[in-house]
Amino acid sequence: MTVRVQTEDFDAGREIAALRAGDARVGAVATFIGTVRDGSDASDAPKVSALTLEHYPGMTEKSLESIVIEARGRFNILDALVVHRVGALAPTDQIVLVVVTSAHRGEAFDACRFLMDFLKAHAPFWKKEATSEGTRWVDARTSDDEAAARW
Amino acid sequence: MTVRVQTEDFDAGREIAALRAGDARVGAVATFIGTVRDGSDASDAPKVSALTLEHYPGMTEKSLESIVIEARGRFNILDALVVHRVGALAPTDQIVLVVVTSAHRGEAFDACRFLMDFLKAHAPFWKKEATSEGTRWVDARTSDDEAAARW
Amino acid sequence: MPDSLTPGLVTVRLVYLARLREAFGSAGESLALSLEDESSVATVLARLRERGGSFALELGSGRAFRVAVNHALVTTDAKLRDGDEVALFPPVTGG
Amino acid sequence: MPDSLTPGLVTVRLVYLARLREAFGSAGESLALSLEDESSVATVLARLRERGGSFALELGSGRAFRVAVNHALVTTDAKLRDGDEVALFPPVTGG
Repeated sequence: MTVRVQTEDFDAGREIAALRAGDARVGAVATFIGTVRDGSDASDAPKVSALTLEHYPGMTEKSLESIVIEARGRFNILDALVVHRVGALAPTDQIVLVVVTSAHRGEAFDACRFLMDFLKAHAPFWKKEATSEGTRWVDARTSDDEAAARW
Repeated sequence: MTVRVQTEDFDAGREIAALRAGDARVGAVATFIGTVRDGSDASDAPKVSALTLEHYPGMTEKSLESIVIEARGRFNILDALVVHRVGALAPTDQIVLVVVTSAHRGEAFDACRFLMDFLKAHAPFWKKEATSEGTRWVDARTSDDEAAARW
Repeated sequence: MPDSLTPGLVTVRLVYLARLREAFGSAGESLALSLEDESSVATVLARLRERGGSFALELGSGRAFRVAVNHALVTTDAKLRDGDEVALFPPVTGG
Repeated sequence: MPDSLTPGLVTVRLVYLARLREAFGSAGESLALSLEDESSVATVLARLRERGGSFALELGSGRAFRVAVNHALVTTDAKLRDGDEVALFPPVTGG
């Protein structure tokens, strides 16, 4: 079980390969990657040109670790990895990676989704968008709290 | 939307990167990889030393394409990829890759899981395991039909 | 409407896959349905079961198998036309 | 049990993050709770609101914000001990 907060990009293929390497108990690997949208398709709002990810150093890793421990308690999984980037990002950049290995797909899917839902609702990250009209802090989505409350 | 049946291994990282390349509408990428378990942790059965994947050429691609079309109709997704290997495999080898891109994570997770559930229940592939005691065709799991019936 | 473009003559291509191919000792064969036969999957299955042996065993009641006609899954009441490809196979186990 | 290892003196480290850091024009500060104060998060919030301006606005009733003490999310009735780190921040938007 590993969590990392980093400014550098991640290589999803390499992370997946490392997490399941040599483990013949693994039959299922569920992966989620969150990426920066420019928002130009979704609304009349001006296009996002850049995104800054701020976090709360010290709390962030603890928060992610406690979410992974919670997932391990709820689901029969073999291993899990969470990588979250911070700092300056651009549209199409990768933001977050969650990888879960398990024997069967149901547990891998459930745990991966649980990790994302809890991360979205509880981990101390904040997004600030830059557009041609200036910068603004992204508002939290009620749907993210609802997604976490489902579990 | 792409489906492929192939004997060669796949590079999940490269496939994910290609599917979302340059598309700033994508905010979520859900990926599933199925891998060969040796079964040594799960039962008293002898350890699986090799797996042969047989399919029904001609029907396989059509079946996968119809499953992808069904997913596209049910979920608000941007793109999807299904790669399934056939032929001789060994424990820890990759069998199947499903990647789905969408604006938001809910649809990506749902579509990815739907694709796997339908592939497991409907796509014409058959596994034959080799152990120290000989070879045997893998029995279909009732849970796979139940998983597909949920949708 | 005729079930076949050549009325009265329906020859189908049978394909056996996976465990059924091994049990039957064959990857497939051509089967001509006679004039008095109804041209349906059920007719094909009845003709195969008449052979006894592994055909009667594997296609017997209570055995799980699937049928596809021209690469689409069907039920046993599906009608057949001349030249159809009829595949018989066990429940699938991919993924 | 005392709420503090140094009875009667509770100094906490406040941390302001994201939109709140910008609104307050500060990344944080030290705050000493006086002897007559109850040492809880609610007390800290009341002291900050008394300043008016962006503190009263951002921490006002009906405004969504979160509080963590020593890196764990808490509710406003959480008690504080000397040296605690109390972070105030908007609802999170990562992932």
